[in-house]
Amino acid sequence: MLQQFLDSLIADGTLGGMPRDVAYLIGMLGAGALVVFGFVLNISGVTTFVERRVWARIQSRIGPNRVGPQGILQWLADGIKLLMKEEAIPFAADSALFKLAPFVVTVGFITAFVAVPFSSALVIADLNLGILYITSMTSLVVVGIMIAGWASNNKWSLIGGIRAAAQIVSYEIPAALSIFTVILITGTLSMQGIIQQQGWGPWDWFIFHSPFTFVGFFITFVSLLAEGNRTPFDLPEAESELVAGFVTEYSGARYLFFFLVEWGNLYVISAILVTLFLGGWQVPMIPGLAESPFWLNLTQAVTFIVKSYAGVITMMWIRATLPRVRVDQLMSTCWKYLLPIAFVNFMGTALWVLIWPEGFRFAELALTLLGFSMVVYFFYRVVFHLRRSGAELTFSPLS
Amino acid sequence: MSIAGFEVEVDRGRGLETEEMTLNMGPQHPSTHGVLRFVVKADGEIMRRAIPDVGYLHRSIEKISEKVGYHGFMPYTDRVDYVAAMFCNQGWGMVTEKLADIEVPKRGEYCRVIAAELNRISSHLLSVGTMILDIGAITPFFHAFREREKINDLLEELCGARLTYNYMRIGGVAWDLPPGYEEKVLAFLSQFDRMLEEYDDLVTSNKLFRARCSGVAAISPADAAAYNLVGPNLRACGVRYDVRRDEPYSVYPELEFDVPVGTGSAGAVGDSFDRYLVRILEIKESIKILRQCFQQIPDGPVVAKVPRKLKPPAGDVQIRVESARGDMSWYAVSDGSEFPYRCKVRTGSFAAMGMIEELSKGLMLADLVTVIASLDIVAPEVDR
Amino acid sequence: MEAAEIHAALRDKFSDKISATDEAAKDPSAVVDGAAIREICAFLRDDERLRFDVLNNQTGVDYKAEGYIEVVYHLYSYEYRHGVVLKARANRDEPVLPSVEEVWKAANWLEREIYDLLGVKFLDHTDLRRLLMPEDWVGYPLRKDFVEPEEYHGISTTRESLLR
Amino acid sequence: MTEFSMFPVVFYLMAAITVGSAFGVAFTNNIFYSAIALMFTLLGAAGLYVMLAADFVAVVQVFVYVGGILVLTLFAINLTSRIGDVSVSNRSLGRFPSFLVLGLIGYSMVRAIRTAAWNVVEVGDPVPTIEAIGDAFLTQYILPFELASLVLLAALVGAVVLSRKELKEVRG
Repeated sequence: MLQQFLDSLIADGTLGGMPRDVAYLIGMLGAGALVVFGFVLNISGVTTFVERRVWARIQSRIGPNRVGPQGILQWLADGIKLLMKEEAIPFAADSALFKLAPFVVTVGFITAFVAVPFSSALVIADLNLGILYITSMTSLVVVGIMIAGWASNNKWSLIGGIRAAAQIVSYEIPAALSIFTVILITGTLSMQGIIQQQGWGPWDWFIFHSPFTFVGFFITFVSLLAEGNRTPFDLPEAESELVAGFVTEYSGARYLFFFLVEWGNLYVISAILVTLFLGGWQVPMIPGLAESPFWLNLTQAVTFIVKSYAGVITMMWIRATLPRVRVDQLMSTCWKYLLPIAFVNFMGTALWVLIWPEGFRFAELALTLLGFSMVVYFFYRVVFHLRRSGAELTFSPLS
Repeated sequence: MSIAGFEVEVDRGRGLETEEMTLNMGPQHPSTHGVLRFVVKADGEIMRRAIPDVGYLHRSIEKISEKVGYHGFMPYTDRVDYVAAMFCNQGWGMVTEKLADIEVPKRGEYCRVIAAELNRISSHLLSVGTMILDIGAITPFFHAFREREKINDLLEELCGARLTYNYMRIGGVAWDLPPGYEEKVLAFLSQFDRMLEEYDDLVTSNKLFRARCSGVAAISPADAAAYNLVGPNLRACGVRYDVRRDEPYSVYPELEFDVPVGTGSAGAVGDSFDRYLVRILEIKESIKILRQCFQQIPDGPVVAKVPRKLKPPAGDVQIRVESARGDMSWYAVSDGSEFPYRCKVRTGSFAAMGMIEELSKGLMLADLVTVIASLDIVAPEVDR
Repeated sequence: MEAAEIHAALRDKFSDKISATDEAAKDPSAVVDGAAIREICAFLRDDERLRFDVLNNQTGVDYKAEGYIEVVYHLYSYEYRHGVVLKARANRDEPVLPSVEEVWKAANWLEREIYDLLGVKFLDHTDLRRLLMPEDWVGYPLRKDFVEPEEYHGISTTRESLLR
Repeated sequence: MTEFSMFPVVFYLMAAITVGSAFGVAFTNNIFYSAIALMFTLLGAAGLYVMLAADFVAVVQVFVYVGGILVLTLFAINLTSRIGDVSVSNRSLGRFPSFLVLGLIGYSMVRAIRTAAWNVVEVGDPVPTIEAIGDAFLTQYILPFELASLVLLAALVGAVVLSRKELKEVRG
């Protein structure tokens, strides 16, 4: 699309005698900037706002509600405030690397966005290595974190960086193994290809494809939580132990970058999960929808974003509820439990695909039923607890 | 060296020399509960020891007592332990009354107990809430503080202050209970009872919370006695000792309550989880005490006639109060003048703080905050 | 056990080390020879009938007029639920007492505090440093003749009264 | 005016990044800087792979070398003693032997470049290579592939044996 547009510009001479490749380069950079500033950063920002409001409700507070209607612009205000702030670089820090670290982190995060699909057409680049590309690019984030931890010349930051490295390197293995179970089924690494092989109904999603993918979904979820440094695995920045871990010495815009990545990563994690296991942007084919590409893509994008944000909110909920694990518990969870289970899953899925290459309808329906009854039971328990305690859900200080 | 319950032999023969890292934790650290400082000698994530460095909040309260007179010292006692100021009030009141042979009217004693037990609940809520926060869960902290706010409202109605109450006087309390106070407190208690159960479900049965606390810094009863660990920390080690029951003062002999002790339900007896659980159980006992107080409280004056210029006869006395942080020991010397000759308060946190260096050996770095929080250390109480 | 009985038990064992006992006071106490305080404490802790397993409080009091610093030991027994008060006196000019740290670990910090605020030196204490005051502080604040220095590291210790 | 192509520009840029940061790895005094420079070397090499239409190799290069090996290297460096001081230096040892080795390798490489019969192919559009790689591994090259996995397994077991610590239960 972009290429055609640029070609047409060159053809009618608007760009003068600019060489074709240079025009492409400028066009790509422009489009990239548009995507980054118009979309990626906004997703991070909005996610911070959503998190604060969701937390506030969970903790019977109100949350930010002053900037814009219902405080919806709070994230912009925060961002502008942080950009305006003076940046303090510690005298003893290694200033070159200290300045470099946030950008390494941000590059790792933004380049991962390239392969995240939003609808059948809305994807920056449908790489045929999609999922592998995303996992490899997010691994740049940890390098940035380690640089930040070391360059701050602060022992708390250093410990934070070391913890981040140990944690992410360990959890990458079960995460990758569980992702590969899905790839065994699809036979493609492309994000769009994976989604296309699922259907709109839950029984066509890969989470309910076989018992192994059902377990694999939870392993992926836990491992990606750990890779994204989210509670209960937020050890690298554990504010009650390590002050703020690797971001202790950062301030102003560089601090902002770290947190953009942190919250943006929430979305990337959800998007990966939704793509792999939860049917991606698949929508039911209502007659007439397929004829209009605009409406089709819109419904698909809305479906995808709603599903992803359901994941994001689940992660916020977890963060608001659970305490943090200790380092030894973190490692034993990964190596003693997740990794062996992930291996069994991998082998099991391989066998399953060998026996039923087209999927086994009965198992899919039964697992769907199981999944739904789990959700229903969960909500039943929540309501039961609320009834029993007669909890006051809101706190009115004036009463 | 021991890691997570396993004895680990580190092979040092093949040149795997490790170096101790010295970490400076505090004075401004998010989880040191006030201005505390630890010098942590760590081997990676494992602590060799954590050396406490206190004194950042030393306000010479004992020296001040020698200058301001018996009545005048009462507001200063609030600052000894601002989380549970009622007990410091009560301690100073009791030690002076013992020095000067003052009898507190019955209603005054009941008012004291009501205020003190309300304060104990709020202090335990703060302790438990911050402990959970330090371990990493955020929401239970807000829930605990929401209930604490309600107690603060009640205490504000009682004495006009939310933190430094200055409610008690030598010979009784400053004001009688305001009208309708009983209904308000009982309404709060019946609501709080149910909420407490809810928080209990949320935290006590939380697997991650248990895993973080079980077996961390378990203390034996003998060690607890040698280090003079007091209050909930002592009871968590399995020693059934409560000053309110065993060295009764005020109207506690007329009240019925249990003394909960740690049972090692999550691992070892006397570990961090037991210390947490004992506090939760004590909140329930305090609720019981409060309900009984409102049934038994007699009419009458709330404060005895005490001369404005109090000159107790020369002599020295010691009294002990079961504060929220345990046996608070007040020692006062009078020389017959209107100023105390010497006053000394030995607080619960002081004793607990002295033990941390010993407890910290071989723990993980993350466990240090668990230990500080579970021992319920309030920095100003250490330094006074 | 009552105070009189405890004092009697003490007299049986250390007849020459107990200089005075006071059973009539509000808190009965025994004044003991400072040099023997550690043996007396060890006896009180280990004796079958006494079992004082807790050092509840340890306080220093500066009696300037009498010329000594008195260190008061409040002992308690969780087993028998009884207590005793010991008082050991040290010469005010150069106060020295044996440490009871090896009897009760709690004495470590209590003695550091007394050393810090009153200047009593405890022999055989494992870590006798100032506890509350800065390490380079001069003088012992809780002594009755302590005069606050005009300034500390260039920081004035007096300020103008706002109530004028 | 001839059509200006970005292709050589990008190639030389990537090559410059790769070689320049490789010099950085070798010549900086600070071991942490060396590791960071290594990251750029690896990324530059990944870029070169992309230009050779070897997308799978490029992504795996980033995934394994940057995400795994470099992170472990940094991890090890962070655990080195006295890394807290920012001014850590790695001294150069044995310059003479290294120059000797450099000379030998340099000579043989220049010789190889000059004598090799270069098989020049037209640059085409990049095509997905992953399926071809998968097929090749499981058909034509199955024996070397399995041998390599055996070697890796042996290395894994060896690492476990080397780093094993004796565990004894403290509490009953």
